[in-house]
Amino acid sequence: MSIKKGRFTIENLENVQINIGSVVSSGKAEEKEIPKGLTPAPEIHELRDWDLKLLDRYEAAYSPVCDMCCYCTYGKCDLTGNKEGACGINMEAHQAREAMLRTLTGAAAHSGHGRHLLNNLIERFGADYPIDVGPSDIKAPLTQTIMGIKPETIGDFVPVLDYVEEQLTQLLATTHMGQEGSAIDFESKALHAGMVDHLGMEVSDIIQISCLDMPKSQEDAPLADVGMGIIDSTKPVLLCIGHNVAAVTYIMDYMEEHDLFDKIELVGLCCTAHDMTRVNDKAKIVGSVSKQLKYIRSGIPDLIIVDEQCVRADMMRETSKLHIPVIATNDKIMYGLPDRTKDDIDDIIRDLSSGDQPGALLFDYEKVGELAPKLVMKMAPIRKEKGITALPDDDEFKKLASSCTMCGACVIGCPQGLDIDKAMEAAAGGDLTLFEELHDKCVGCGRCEFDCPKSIPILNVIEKAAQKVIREEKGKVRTGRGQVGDPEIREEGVNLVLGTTPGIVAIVGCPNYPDGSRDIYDIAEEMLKRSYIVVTSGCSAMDIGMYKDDDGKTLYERYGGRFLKGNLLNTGSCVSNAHISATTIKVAAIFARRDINGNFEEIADYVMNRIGAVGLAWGAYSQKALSIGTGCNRLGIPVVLGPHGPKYRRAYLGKPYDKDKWNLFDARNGSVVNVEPAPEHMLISAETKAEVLPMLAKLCFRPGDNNLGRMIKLTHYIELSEKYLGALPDDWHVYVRSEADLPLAKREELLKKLEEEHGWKIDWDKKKILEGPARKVDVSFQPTNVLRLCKGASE
Amino acid sequence: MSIKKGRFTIENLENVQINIGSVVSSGKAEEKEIPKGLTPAPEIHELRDWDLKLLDRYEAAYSPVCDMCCYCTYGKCDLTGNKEGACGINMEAHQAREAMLRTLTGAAAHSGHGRHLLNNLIERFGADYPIDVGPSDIKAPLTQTIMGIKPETIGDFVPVLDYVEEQLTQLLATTHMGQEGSAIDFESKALHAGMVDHLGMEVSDIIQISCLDMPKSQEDAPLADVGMGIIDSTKPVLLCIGHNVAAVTYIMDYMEEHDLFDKIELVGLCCTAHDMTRVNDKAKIVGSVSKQLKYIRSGIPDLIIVDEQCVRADMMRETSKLHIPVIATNDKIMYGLPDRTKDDIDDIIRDLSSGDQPGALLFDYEKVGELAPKLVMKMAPIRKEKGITALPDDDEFKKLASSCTMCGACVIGCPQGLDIDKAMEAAAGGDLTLFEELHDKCVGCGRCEFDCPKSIPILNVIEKAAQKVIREEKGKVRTGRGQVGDPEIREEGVNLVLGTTPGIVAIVGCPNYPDGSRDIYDIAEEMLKRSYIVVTSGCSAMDIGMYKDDDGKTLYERYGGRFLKGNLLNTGSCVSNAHISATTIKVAAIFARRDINGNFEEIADYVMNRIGAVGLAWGAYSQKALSIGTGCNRLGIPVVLGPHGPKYRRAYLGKPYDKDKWNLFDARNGSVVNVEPAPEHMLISAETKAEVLPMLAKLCFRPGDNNLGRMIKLTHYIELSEKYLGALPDDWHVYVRSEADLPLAKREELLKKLEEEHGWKIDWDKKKILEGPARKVDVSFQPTNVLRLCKGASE
Amino acid sequence: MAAKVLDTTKNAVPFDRANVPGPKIAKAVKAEVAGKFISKAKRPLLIVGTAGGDDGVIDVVKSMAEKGIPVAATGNSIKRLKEEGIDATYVNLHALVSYLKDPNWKGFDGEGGYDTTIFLGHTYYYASQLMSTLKNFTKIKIISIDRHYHPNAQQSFGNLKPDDFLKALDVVVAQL
Amino acid sequence: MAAKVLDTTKNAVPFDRANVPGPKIAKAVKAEVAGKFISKAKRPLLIVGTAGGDDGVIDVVKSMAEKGIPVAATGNSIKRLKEEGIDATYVNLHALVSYLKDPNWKGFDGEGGYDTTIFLGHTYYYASQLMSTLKNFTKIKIISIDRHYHPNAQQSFGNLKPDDFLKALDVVVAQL
Ligand code: SF4
Ligand code: SF4
Ligand code: SF4
Ligand code: SF4
Ligand code: SF4
Ligand code: SF4
Ligand code: SF4
Ligand code: SF4
Repeated sequence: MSIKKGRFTIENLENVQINIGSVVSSGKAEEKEIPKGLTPAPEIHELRDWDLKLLDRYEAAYSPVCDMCCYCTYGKCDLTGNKEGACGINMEAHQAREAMLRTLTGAAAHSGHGRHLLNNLIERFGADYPIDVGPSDIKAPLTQTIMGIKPETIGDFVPVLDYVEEQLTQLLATTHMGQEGSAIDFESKALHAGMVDHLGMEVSDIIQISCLDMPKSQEDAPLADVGMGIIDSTKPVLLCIGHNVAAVTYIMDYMEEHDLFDKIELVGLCCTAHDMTRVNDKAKIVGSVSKQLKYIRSGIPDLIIVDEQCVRADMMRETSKLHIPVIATNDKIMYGLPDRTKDDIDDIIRDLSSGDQPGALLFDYEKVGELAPKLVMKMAPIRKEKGITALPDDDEFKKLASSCTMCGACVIGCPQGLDIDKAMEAAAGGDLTLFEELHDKCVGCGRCEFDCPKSIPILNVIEKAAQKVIREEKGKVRTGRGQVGDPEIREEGVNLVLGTTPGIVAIVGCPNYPDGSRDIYDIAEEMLKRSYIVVTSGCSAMDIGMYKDDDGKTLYERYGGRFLKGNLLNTGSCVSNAHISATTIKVAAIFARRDINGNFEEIADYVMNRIGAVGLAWGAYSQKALSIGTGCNRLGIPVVLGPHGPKYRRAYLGKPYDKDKWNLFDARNGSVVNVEPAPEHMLISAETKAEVLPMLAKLCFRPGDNNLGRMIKLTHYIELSEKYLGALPDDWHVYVRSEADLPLAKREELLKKLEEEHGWKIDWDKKKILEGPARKVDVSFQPTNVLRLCKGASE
Repeated sequence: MSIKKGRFTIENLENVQINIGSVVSSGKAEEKEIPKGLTPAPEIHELRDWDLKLLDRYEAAYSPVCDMCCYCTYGKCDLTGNKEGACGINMEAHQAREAMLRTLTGAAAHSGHGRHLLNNLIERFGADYPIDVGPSDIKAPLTQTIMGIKPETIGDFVPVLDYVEEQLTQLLATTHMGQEGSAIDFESKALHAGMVDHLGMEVSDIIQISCLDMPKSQEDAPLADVGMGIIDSTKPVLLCIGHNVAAVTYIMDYMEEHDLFDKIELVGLCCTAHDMTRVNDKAKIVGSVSKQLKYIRSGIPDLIIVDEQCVRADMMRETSKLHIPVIATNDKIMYGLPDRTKDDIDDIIRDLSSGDQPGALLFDYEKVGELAPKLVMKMAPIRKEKGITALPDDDEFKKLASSCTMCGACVIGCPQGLDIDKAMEAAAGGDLTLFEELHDKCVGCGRCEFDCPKSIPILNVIEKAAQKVIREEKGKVRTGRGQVGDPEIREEGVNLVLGTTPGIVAIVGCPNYPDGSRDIYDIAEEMLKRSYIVVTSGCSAMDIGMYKDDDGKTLYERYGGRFLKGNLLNTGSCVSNAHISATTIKVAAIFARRDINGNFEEIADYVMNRIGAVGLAWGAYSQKALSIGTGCNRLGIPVVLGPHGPKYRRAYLGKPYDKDKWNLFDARNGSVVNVEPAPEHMLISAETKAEVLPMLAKLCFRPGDNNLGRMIKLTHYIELSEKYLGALPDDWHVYVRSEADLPLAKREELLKKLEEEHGWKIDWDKKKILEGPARKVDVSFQPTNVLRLCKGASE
Repeated sequence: MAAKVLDTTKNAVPFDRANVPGPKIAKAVKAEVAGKFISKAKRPLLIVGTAGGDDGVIDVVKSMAEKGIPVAATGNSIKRLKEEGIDATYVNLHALVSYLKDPNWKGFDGEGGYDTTIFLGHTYYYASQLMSTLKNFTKIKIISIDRHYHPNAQQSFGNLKPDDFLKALDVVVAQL
Repeated sequence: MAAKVLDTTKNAVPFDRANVPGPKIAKAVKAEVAGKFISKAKRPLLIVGTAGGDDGVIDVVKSMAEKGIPVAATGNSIKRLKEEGIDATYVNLHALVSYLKDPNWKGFDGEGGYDTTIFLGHTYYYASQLMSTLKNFTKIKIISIDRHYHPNAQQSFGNLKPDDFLKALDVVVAQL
C-alpha cells in the first residue's frame, strides 16, 4: 500500500479545499485510526524472519506430483532429481513455487469471494453498516493482528481487501519465470499468502454475519437438516450450489415475502448451503461437494443456481441432458451462457423452461430472487411428468452391471482406486452390498466413466445400487455459529492453558476422504468423548452430522455448541475457518493480554508455544484447503492432512531426533531452553483414521504445558496409541518432564518403563523421577522463538 | 471496485465532519473526475460480448503441453482426448484455464512491478508529481480507454492499480478447482487479464518516464552500446539484472554525484538495462536475457544487483562459485539471502567481499546506491587478481571437447535440440565453426549440462569456443523513446489509414528464437526497407541492434526513430509495450476522433478493422509475452509467435474458408457485408523467418483499407511470398476487390491470373475487373463488428 | 561388421526430454509398419515442414506425392517443393491443424477432411505441440515419419541417426 | 490349461492413470529380480503400510523381518505387526521420508541411514507421492513390491491380481 498525499475537492463545497498530510490511498480507515503495531499490513518480506524461524525447525519436504515444469515456453523442463530448468530453477524451488501458487489460488478464491460480497453488501447496506459479530470487543482478530486496525463498519474492510489484493498480485508475480530462485523464500511467500488468505476469509464472513443477520457467536444456533435423504422431492426442488450466498439471499427474501417456503424445497450444496441455513433455517443441506454430481444425476433438482467455488465444471453437460436449467450469478462461473441480465423475466423463463437455452447468466440479483422461485415452480411439473433422471431402472441396472467385462479400466481411472469391477460383478449376481459400501467411499467425481470401454455410466450404477442407503442419509447440522465470542474465551482460556481441556481439534475442509465419510464422524466422536473442543466447518461439518448413535442422535445433538471442552462447534462455511485461527488470537489477547495490533509475529509465537490447537483436513483437495492450512501454519497452528495430502507437494515436518532444532528462549531472561518436540510437525499427512487419532493428540502438546495439562494430553496420546496402534507410542517419554506429567492411573507402570526401557533414575519411595527428562518443569517458563521478546535481550 | 459512502474526520480539524455522498473506495481520482464512458473500469463480464465476437471468428485452438491436470489434489487427472477431470473440467476448458493462468502471471509480473515502482516514486516524488510523457494531450491512452479517467499526477494511478489488482485476484480465483467450466469463458477471462496487463504496463512506464526523466516521445533518443563485446572489463564491472529500475537509479545518482562513471563500468541486462540507458546514457547494455548465464559464467561482473523478472533462478549457485556478490533489492527475489537492510554499509561490504556471505538483501535504496559502487570497486581487484572465470583455458577446452562421447544426451536435454555433440566432435578436431554458429542459437539456459554423463560444463565450452565471435558483439540501441506523441499521430495517421505506410510491425519480446538472433534483425530490416513502421522493445530491441550493415551501421543508425513509415522505434523496456497498443488507441482518438473514454469495445473494434498493426514475438517464452499478446488481441491487434509459441497452449485462429465468419456491419446503416479474412488470425505461430515475413504482411490487411492502401499491402504480401516462399500466395486474390487494389507493376499479369486461375471476368480494354471479387470497394464503408455502433441499429 | 538390420523402434524417448505428455504416447513402429499404415489410409495428408526440403528427404516427399498422397507444405518448405515440381499447397501448420479439427473443413481438394496425417520434416517442438492438438481434439490418425520420436503421434519412429532416417523413409515409400 | 508362468512385469501402467511423473519411471521387474535386488542392499528398510497387515501379506513381512530386514510400520500396520510378534518401529510415512532425506538421520538403530527402501502394503497414491520425494531428492534406491505399478519407484511390479501378488511376494522372499 502506498501513502498518497493529496488535495481533495469536495462536491457542493466548491471553494473549500482541504489539504491532508497523509492519506492512505486505498481507503479511509486510516483517517480514523492510524495502523498500530510493529508490522501493520506487512509486505512480503516483513514477516520473513518469523518464517525462517518456522522453516528452520519445520523443514519443507517436497513430494512432486510431476517431475517436470510447464510454466513457460522456455520449457517444459525436466527437473527430475532436483535438476534445473531452463530458467535455472531447481526441483525444490519449483515445488515450493507450485505449492505457493496453489496456496495463492485458494487465497484468491476466498478473497475474490469476499470482495464480491463486500461490493454487494456495501451497495445494499452502505459502507457505514456496523460490524456485529456477537458479544465481542475483538470483532476482527485477524484484521487487528495483521493490519493493525480495528474495523467498525463494513466499509472499513475496503482497505483490508485492497491490501490483500496487492499482496496476492505481488505473490503471483513471483511465479513468473525468472523470479524467486530459493525454495525457502517461496515458502515464506506461501506463508504470506496463507496469512493473507485468513484475512480475506475473515472479511468475507464478518461482513455476511453482520449484514445478513447470521448467528452471531451463537452456541445454540438452530439445527438444519442434511442429507440426500431429507429432501422432499414431491415439491419443486431449487438447488443452490457454491460459496457465495449473495444472490441466494434475494431468493430467500422473495420466498419469505411470497410465502413460498412451503411450496418450494430450497436446498443447498457446499458452503452456500451452510450460509443459506445461517440466513434462514428453513433451507436444507443436501451435503458436501462430493454429493454434487450424484445429486444432479438423481434428476431431483428442478433448477440450479450456481455462484462460485467448488461448483462442477461439467455442470452444463450434465444438466442439459436432464433438462435442469442453470442460473449462473457470478462472473467467475459463466459456462458460456447467454447474459440475460437485462432481459425480461418472463422471456428468460420461457427460454429456459422450453429448453431452448440450457441456462442463463443473471447479474441482477433482484431478478434472480424473483425468477428462481417462479422458474422452479414452472419446471417441476414439466420435469416430474417426464420423470427425468439419469439413474437406470431395475432392468437397465441389471443389464449395465452384467455388461461389465471386469477389465479394470475404471479402477485405474478412479482417484480412489475403488474396486468398481468387483462391485459390478457382485451386482450382476444380485448382491448390492459392495456398491452400498462403495457409494460412501466414492467421491462422486465421475472419472471412472470416461475410461469404461463399455460406456457404462458407472456413477449412475453406483447411485442406483445405493438407493436404499441414500434414502437413509438424513442428518443434522448445527448451523454455522460464527466467531467464538470474547466471553467464551474468558471462560475457557484457563482450561485450555491449564490443559483441563486437552486441546482444540479443528476438523475442516473437503470430503476427499480416503475411506469414506464415516471416519470423520468417528474422529470427531472420539475426540469429543475425550473432552477436546472439536471445531468444524465446511464440508466436514456436514459429514460429521450425517451419522447417528443408537438413539438416533447426531453429534450436534449430543454435544453442546459452546467453546468449551467436549463441545462441537460448527463455525460455518469455508470462510468461517478464519474464526478458528482467530480464536487462538483471542486467547492470546484476552487470556494472555498480548497486544495483538499489527503484532503478528508475537501472536504466532504465542500460539505456537502455548495453545494446543491442531487442524485436520482429512479430505482436503482444494487449493483453499491448502491455503487455510498454510495460513494456520504461519500462525503456529499445526495441520494434518489425509493421504491425498502429499499431492499438495509440500509439508512442514519437524525432526524430533535433531535436538538442535528444539531450542527456545525463555522470555524471562533470554536463556536458551532445549524442549521436547512440541508441536512436532507443522504440516503432515497420515494414512488412516487409526493413525491420525494419536497424532492429533500428540500435536496438542506445547512447550508451555503445565503439569496438569501435560498429564491430560499425555493420557490421551497414550490411550489413543494403545487403542488404535496397539501399543504405547515409542516417544511418549519424550514428553515427560517430571512424574507430575504422568497420567495418574498409569503412573507406576510408566515409571517402571522409564526406568527399565529408558534408563531413567527413579526414587521409588517418593515416586519421583530423579534423572532422565531433557528438561524440568518450570511453572513460569515463558517459551518463545523470538529473541526480541525476551527481557533484556535485543536480537 | 466498490463505492463507499463515508464520513471523514480530518486531523487537526477536530470538529469538522464532512459527509460525502459517494467516494470511490480505492482512491481519489474520481473525486476530481467521474469516470466516463460505457464501460469504465469494466468487471470481468462487462466486455464479454466483445470477446465472444472475437472468439467466434478467431476460434481458440488448444495445443496441450501436457495431457494431465495437476491443479488440485482431487487429481491429478488424465484429460487426454478431452476427457473430464475429477472436478468435471475437460481438456479444452483446462487448456483455456492454463493459458489464462499464464496470462495472469504475466499481468501480475508487470503490474506488481508497477505497484512497487509507484510506491517508490510516490515516496520520492509525492503523489502530486505530474505526469509528463512528452508532447501529448492523451497522456495515458489505455487508462483513459479502460478506466474512463484522465490521470494528471502519478498519484492518480493508485486507483488504476487498485482496479488491476482487484481484477487479477478475481481472475486468479477462477483457476481454483470448481469454478469456470467453459473454455470460451476462460478465454474471455484471459482477454480481460491481457487488457488489464496493458493497463498495468502503461502505469509502470508512464510513472518512470515522468519521474525519472526518461526520453519523452523522443525520436532521436541517444544511442546506447549493446553487446557482450562492448564492456570494458578492465574497470570494475557492476551488472544490474531485471526489470525494475527503482534501486538502480540510486546507484546512478550516487555515481553521478561522486563522478564514478569513469571508474566503474555500469552495465545492465534485460529490461533494467533499457531503463538504465533511458535514465542515463552512460549505462551500457550487455544484452538480452539469453546472455545472462553466459555473461555470469564469463566471470566479468564483479557485483550483481538484481531486482525482479527474468532473473535467473540459479543466480546464487552460479555467482557463489565465481565469488560475485549479489545484492537483491526486491522482495520478489530474495534467494534465501540474509536481510541486511538495517546493517551498516561497511559491515555488509566486509561480509560480501570476504565471501562470508554470497549476497544480501537490501531494501533501503539509499544504501544500495552507496554500497554498490563501493563494493564493486572493492571486489574488482580481488576478483581480477584471482582471474575468476568459469570458462576453460585452451588446454582444458581441448580436454573437455575430447572427453565427449557423442552420447547425445545433451541434445535431448537442449530445448532447441542443438547439435552439441557434433560441435564437440568438431572442436575436439580443432574446428570451432560449429560452436560459433551454435553460440548464437544457444539461448543460454544451461539445461544441457545437467544431462551430460561426462559432466562437461557444456555452456562454458560453447562460450569459450565462441570468444572470437563474442568479442565482435558490439551493437547500438536507440534508448527507449517512450510513447508515440500526439503530433506524430496527427502526421502519420493519414498514411497509416491510406496505406501509404503499409503497416506497423511490432517486433517485441524475448530471445527464445528458433534459429538465432539474426532472424529478428533480418525481419526488421526487410520490413523497414518496405516502409513499414517497425516498433520494438525489450529483448528484441536489443537483438535488433546487434547486427550491422557493410558500413558498420546498425538499423538504429540507418533508420529514424520517429513514428513514420520506414522508421524504427524502440519504445523501451517490456512495460513500454503498452505504448505500442496505446498508439493504436491514439490513432482512433486523434485521427478518427473517437471518444476513447471508458469505451474499450468501440476502440478495439476500430483498431481491428482499420489499423494495420501486427505484433511479432518471435522468441517469446515468458508469461509476460503471452499476456502482452493476449492484451493486444483484445484490442484487435493480431500477434505472431515463433515455433515455441504453441507451447502457450492456445492460439486464436481464423478460418478463411468459412465465409460466415467474415461478416461485418457497415456502420452507416447496419447492413451486413461479407469481407475478406482480414486480419486472418489473431494469435498464430510460424516455423521459420521465411514463413513469417509474408505472414506479417498479410496480417496488415484490414477491411477498412482503401485502394491505395490495399495495393501497397498486396504488393508487399506478394513480393514477400515470392521472395521467401518462392511463389505467389494461394490466397492473394481474396484480397482483391477491384483492379485498383492490384500492384501497379504487376497489374496486367495478375489480371490474367485472375481470369485464368480464378475464373474472374476481366474487361481487358479498360483493364477492369467485371466479376469475381467477393465485394466491391466502397470508399466510405465503415466496417464494424458491433451492431450498436451502426446508425439506426440497436443490438 | 555385419550390416545391422534397421530397427526404427529403438531409442523411442521424446527428443526433448521433458516432452512427456501423459499416459497416452506414440507406439514406436518399424518402417514397414508405418508404410503399411499409411497405405491403408483413405484420406491421408502428408504434412511437410521446412526440413522436408532437405536433401534426401525431398525425394521421399516427391515419391509420396507421386503415389497420390496430397501434400501440405508448411513452414517454408513450399519453396523447395515447388522447385522440385512437387504439387503441394502452402499452409501454416498451426492454422492447418485448426482446419483439420473443424468438421466443416473440406480439405484442400474440397472433398472433405483427412483421416490420417503424416508428419515429416518439422521443427521438433513445433510439430509436437500441434500433434497434441490433433491427438486431444480429433479422431484423426497421426503418424510421424520424422527423425525423432514424437510421443504425441500415434505411431512414430524412435530417434534415428540421419542415415537410418533416410533408409527408413525409403522403406516407408516402398510400402505405398 | 497349463499353469501360467508368473510375470510381474506385465501391466506396468500407473495404477492411477494420471500418475505419470515424467521421463524417469520405474522399471517393471520380475519377482526374482526384485528379490535379488533387495538381497544385495547393504542397509535395506522395509516400509510397510496399513495393508501390510493384511492376511497373506503379513507373513511375508514376517519372513523379511526374520531375514534381518528392519521394518518401519507406517499407517496403522504396527498394530497387526505387533500382534504377529514382528519387530517393527511405528513411524509416519511422511515423516519417515523426510528423515530418510536427512543425511544426519541415524536410522532406527542409530547406525545411519538406509540405502534401499522397500515399499509394501500402502495406499497407492500416498506411497507414490512419498516415493516421489525419495526419487527426486535422495540417492536412496526405491523398490516397490506392492500390488500396483509405482512409477516413482526405481523397480516395481506391474499391476497384479491378488493371487499373483502373493505368489510374487513368495518369490521375493525366496531370494533373500
Ligand atoms: S519456468 Fe523455468 S523450469 Fe518452468 S518451464 Fe519455464 S524455464 Fe522451465
Ligand atoms: S465417481 Fe466414484 S467410483 Fe467413479 S472414479 Fe470417482 S470416486 Fe471412483
Ligand atoms: S471399465 Fe467398465 S467394463 Fe471395465 S471394469 Fe469398469 S465398469 Fe467394467
Ligand atoms: S506440472 Fe502438471 S500440467 Fe505440467 S507437465 Fe506436469 S503434470 Fe503436466
Ligand atoms: S482441477 Fe480438476 S482436472 Fe485438475 S487436478 Fe483438480 S480435479 Fe483434476
Ligand atoms: S545452454 Fe544452449 S546448448 Fe545448452 S541446452 Fe540451453 S540452449 Fe541448448
Ligand atoms: S551429453 Fe556430454 S558426452 Fe554426451 S554428447 Fe553431450 S557433451 Fe558429449
Ligand atoms: S523481452 Fe522477454 S526475456 Fe526479455 S526481458 Fe522481457 S519478458 Fe524477459
